[in-house]
Amino acid sequence: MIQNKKIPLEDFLNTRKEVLNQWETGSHPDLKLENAVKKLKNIPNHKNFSYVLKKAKSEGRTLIQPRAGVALIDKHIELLQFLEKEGHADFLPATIDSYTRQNRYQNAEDGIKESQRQNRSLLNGFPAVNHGVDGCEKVFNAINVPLQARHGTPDARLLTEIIHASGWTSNEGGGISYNIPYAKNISLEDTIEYWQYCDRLVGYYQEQGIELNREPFGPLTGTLVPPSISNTVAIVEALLAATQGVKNITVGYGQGGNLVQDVAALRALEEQTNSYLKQFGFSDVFVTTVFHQWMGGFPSDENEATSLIGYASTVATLGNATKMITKTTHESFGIPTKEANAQGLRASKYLTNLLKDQVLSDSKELTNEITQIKREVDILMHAIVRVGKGDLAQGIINAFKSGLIDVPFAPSEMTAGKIMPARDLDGKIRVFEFGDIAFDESIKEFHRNKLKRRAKKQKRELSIQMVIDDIYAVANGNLVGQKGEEKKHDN
Amino acid sequence: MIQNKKIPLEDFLNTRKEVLNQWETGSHPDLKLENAVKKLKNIPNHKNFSYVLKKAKSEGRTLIQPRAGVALIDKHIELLQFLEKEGHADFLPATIDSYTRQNRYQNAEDGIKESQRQNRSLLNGFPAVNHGVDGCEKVFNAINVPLQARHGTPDARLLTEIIHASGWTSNEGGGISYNIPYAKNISLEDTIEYWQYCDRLVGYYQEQGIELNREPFGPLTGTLVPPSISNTVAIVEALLAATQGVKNITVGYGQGGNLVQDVAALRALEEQTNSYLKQFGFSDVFVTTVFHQWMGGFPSDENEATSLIGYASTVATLGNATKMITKTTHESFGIPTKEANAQGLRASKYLTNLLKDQVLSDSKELTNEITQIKREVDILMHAIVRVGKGDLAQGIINAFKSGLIDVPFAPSEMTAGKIMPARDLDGKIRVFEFGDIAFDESIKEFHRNKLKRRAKKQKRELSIQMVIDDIYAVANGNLVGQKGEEKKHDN
Amino acid sequence: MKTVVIGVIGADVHAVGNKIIDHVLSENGYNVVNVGVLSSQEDFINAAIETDANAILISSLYGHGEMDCKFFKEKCVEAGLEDVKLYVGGNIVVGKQDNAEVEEKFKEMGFDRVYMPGQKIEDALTHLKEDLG
Amino acid sequence: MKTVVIGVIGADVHAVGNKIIDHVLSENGYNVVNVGVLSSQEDFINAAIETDANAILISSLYGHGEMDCKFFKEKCVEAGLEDVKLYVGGNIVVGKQDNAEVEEKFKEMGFDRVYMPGQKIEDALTHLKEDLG
Ligand code: B12
Ligand code: B12
Repeated sequence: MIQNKKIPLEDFLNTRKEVLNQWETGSHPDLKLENAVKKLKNIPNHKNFSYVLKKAKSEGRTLIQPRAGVALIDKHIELLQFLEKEGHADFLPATIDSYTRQNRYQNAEDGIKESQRQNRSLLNGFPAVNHGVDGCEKVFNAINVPLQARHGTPDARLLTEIIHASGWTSNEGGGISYNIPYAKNISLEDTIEYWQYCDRLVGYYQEQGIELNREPFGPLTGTLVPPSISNTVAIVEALLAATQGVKNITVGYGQGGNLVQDVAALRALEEQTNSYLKQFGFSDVFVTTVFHQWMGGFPSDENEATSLIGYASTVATLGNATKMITKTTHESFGIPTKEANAQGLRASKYLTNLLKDQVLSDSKELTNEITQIKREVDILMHAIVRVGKGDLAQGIINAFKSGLIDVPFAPSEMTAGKIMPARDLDGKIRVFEFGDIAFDESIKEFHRNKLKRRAKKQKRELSIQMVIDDIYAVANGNLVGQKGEEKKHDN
Repeated sequence: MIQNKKIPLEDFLNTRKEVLNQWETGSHPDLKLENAVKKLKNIPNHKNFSYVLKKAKSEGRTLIQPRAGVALIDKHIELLQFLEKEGHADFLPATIDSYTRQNRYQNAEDGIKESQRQNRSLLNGFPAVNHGVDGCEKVFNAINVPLQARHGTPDARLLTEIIHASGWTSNEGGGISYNIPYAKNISLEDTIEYWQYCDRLVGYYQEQGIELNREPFGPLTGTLVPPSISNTVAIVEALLAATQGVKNITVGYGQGGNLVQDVAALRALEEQTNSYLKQFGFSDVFVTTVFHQWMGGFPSDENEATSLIGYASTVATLGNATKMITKTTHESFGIPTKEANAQGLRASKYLTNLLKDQVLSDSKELTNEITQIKREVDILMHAIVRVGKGDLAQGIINAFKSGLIDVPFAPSEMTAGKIMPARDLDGKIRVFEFGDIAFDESIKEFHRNKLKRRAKKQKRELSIQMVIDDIYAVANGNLVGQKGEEKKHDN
Repeated sequence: MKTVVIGVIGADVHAVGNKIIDHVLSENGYNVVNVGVLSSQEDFINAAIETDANAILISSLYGHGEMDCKFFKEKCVEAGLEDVKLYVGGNIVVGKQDNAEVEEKFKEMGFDRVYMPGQKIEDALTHLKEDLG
Repeated sequence: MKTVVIGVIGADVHAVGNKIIDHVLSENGYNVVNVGVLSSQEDFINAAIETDANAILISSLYGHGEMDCKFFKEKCVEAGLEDVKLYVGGNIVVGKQDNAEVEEKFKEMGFDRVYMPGQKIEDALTHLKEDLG
């Protein structure tokens, strides 16, 4: 039975042999730990995620990072260099393709071949496992900022081994956040175990004096996720990672749309991650936050998209996030060209820089919202610990099983999928169908009242149609969905 | 000696004869008042500025209006139709060319001819006086939203006659705001008299049951103008207009850059305009506000410009302005193409709509800033009334003469030009050189302290170079100027 | 009552649109058989055979649609489903490509209706009525 | 000490750049004669004659620069100022136009240096040094 305990070195090393056998690139000599350690120790500060994040945090700056990944190494290098030079990206990614995410390395191999043949990327990301340490290191050497793998891989153990051994100093993901939104019927037992492995590797490096950064994936399904739910998942994953020895963690949050709720969520997230880490006995973990620009359906008009990117940047900066993941004007169509990607970065950087001297100051609305989110998170955390009978891993597994915690619109059968969110009158995300979620009656009352007020004002029922309208709304230029949103999208 | 008194009808009609003689188009039969009244009474609500503003105000919406004007009638129509259809503009303008603004109708005529010959606009706006009532009415009939003249004309009497007689239901300007930033050595006595005439015409129409809108030009020089100064000018012009019988006034404010200061300025402006109107005995004037997107030097990169437009839209909407004047990605280069103009509108509209359900909620920072601005405005108003010995027109003339009120960076010799503003640490506009401005010692102390803190943090002197850096800063992506801004503009 | 099979093909986990399609088609009187995300060609075909479906609506959002849909029509014919209408929609190729070209490509592959980014399920309702009666 | 005449030509009231140019050139050791905004060709020429200037720096921001600068060189020559360097800068034409074409147009009109939008006065300092010594 899986537990939230640090994996003993010996067990780890045993599993490691199997992991490195999963695909031929696992046999690269740099995957010998002493070689990898040597390589990682030589990475200069400016290419080290943890270092650059700490510096930004101390300066109160919001740094930016795009999504980007194509099938072929040279094209990926070209793309990243372009984003560094023309987009002024502070961090670079390799967004991993979907076959690799499902460990379908043979499909990925076909995709690489086909991409070579057609001279365009047929994969939606960079197949890092197939390219192996040589390919990944080539990418790393071609750029001047820290590099991170961004994916959505339930079992990312081999991928994680390869990227860190290639000098990549951060890895996105987690046993919950890379399961619930990214899989259908893989158990949480399995994914938590896989990610304990990934974290343990980082813990190992940490023991050798190498501080790598880890980033739980905050936005989950990116679709009307109530802040307390995504924050709870982020905090749990931070605790799981810290247990394996990770010391540099960036917790994430996806823009919801209401300025105050978003800033409240960011502030609650940072404060509660720190306080839960302390409570669980981890006093030396360095925590930063990452804000994801709007993760739901985007407007198709490029000026509207840029405007939304600008608004997201305003929120991230006023909310004092340390990092922001950017979107592009191509978002509603498909993977962006490098030009579109760089343009999104420029639009973003302009505002993170312009507004660097400002934060959203405390108002009653803001402090109330922070209090509300924290109270909900505390209740969820309490329920998780309770049903784990003292073990956090068991707790989160059981909590999902019994629906005490639940994520809306997820593909995974591991979450109940009973919770139903909708926006209140000023666009804050609330819940109207609770399923079995562990909220107490007063919290439920709070949510219900907010939504009743909206239903009354809009003269309509609280129903699934309202939720669909909310899902379509932002692409149409509304935050709070209007009746008949589906008809408005051709503007 | 000019006084703030309603012009007797007879005097007005006498002057009117002279005014209509200034250029041949003044003889058009529709300039007979009874004809104009008939025409204006037939304008449908949706093309009536006052009506549409009132509706927006009651719904709490922020509507948008571009700047736009070219030399030839047909091209101007094409432009406006494009902005209505592709940009979803709520109001349309004719931005008047600079020769017309200086009453150089012969130069404007040459410009029209040359534009016809070269088939492109050589004028920077629409020469409404030369085109006369027929041309102006043709424009009005070609569109479906209210139309306004936007200019910068010290003596706009003939222009005003022509546009209103053509069905245009709003006129921008004022005796101070269309002098100080737009002229060199025309006296305030003269321009206030000219604009009393323009307001009296609107008052005349009002007496016939036709409510036209008037809009003092808020941003003045658009360059680091402290909010209390531009708000004071706006309030004085609202009072001058109300005295002539104007009942629908939109007071304006140009984005300064700091979110809280800008929202505070908007709120203070609306509240104090209303309260001073009441104090001066006008209880039935309908007041709205207009927010101008960033009026200083723009960034040249189009994505950065769109991002700045998005930020401005965020501020306007959170500050609950009833109207917003938009900018474009071409701003730093030259008059925008119709496409660029429509794109600016789309980017703007997207956010005014997305954020319509949100306002910036009260915080200590916000209420302090509102209090500060109001206190400064009260002191300036007090000084104006004092040196006017009871007459507002004399008051503002004398106050400018003695430097009790002063506008920075203005071309006009009618303002002392001694005041010197700079940004404090979070980008709020403060004053470090006061000249003879009527602030009391405690206000000066407040400003000095704020700026001393910045100088200390930036390890530099409070100097003209700091001001120049602040002027260059926004185009470079900074709000608070950094040392050596002039070297950064080629990004 | 007409039966339609819906689902998201390949290694694609985009679930939001799929849930909405399920709801909207059910509301509009179709018998919806939803194979969900991460579905293979076989999952769609088996469901269509089992339920005697009139149409198969494939969603592909993540960009690999072109690869995942290869030879789907042929397999349908093999399985005796030559008369079942085939629809595909979502973000079916990688990146922002020319709509007309993409449509042609998928029509050549044997799809009857091809939907581009921004076209919602609501846009397909009249087509479904036309095609299935 | 070299003398330069600066100002903003025509019906143009953009005063901010002019004030900065005045400050920057003075700081850099020039004797600056500023005719200010709303200045005619004659205002520039008279100031140059009176002060025996080495260069005239015309600003035009508002778009009418092309019309306002017509025959300026010719008038300078007539006034005996053929050796005075002529600079022009700001937003000298209406709209976003091709930089190279605009530069050529103004060079043909007799200007020695032509500055495009975004070029600040600081960018002209080395040129001034080159041209005036
Ligand atoms: C939310 C989202 C996510 C969430 C999904 C959560 C979940 N599990 O559902 C998360 C964050 C997990 C995610 C992950 C990824 N995503 Co994603 N995602 C989106 C996003 C922003 C919105 C999708 C959405 O929910 N829209 C709202 C719903 C209601 O609309 P819809 O899905 O389009 O469906 C409607 C219509 O398309 C239509 N429709 C759909 N199918 C069909 C079929 C027929 C027959 C008909 C008639 C109509 C129809 O009707 C539906 C209902 O109206 C889109 C971009 C966008 N649209 O703005 C990108 C997008 C789809 N994602 C993309 C990618 C690449 C990924 C990732 C690979 C990661 C990455 N590189 O960013 C992974 C893929 C993981 C995987 N294995 O699949 C790309 C696809 C690129 C391409 N095609 O070129 C997009 C377009 C973004 C982009 N421009 O890069 N994503
Ligand atoms: C502030 C501003 C105003 C203020 C001016 C206040 C005042 N009295 O000074 C107000 C609001 C009053 C105004 C009015 C108008 N403006 Co205006 N304004 C601007 C704006 C936003 C900034 C100008 C500025 O102060 N920049 C900061 C200073 C420091 O930079 P600068 O002026 O460019 O000067 C620097 C350089 O250009 C260079 N430089 C300048 N001259 C020279 C000469 C030489 C030889 C050299 C080497 C260098 C050099 O050095 C200077 C210092 O570094 C610009 C657009 C922009 N740049 O973003 C439009 C802009 C100049 N305005 C414009 C227009 C059209 C007008 C109006 C006609 C109204 C309208 N249609 O909007 C009126 C004109 C009135 C008139 N009669 O002149 C247009 C000109 C269009 C064109 N050329 O095609 C612009 C470009 C905006 C646009 N894209 O439409 N404006």
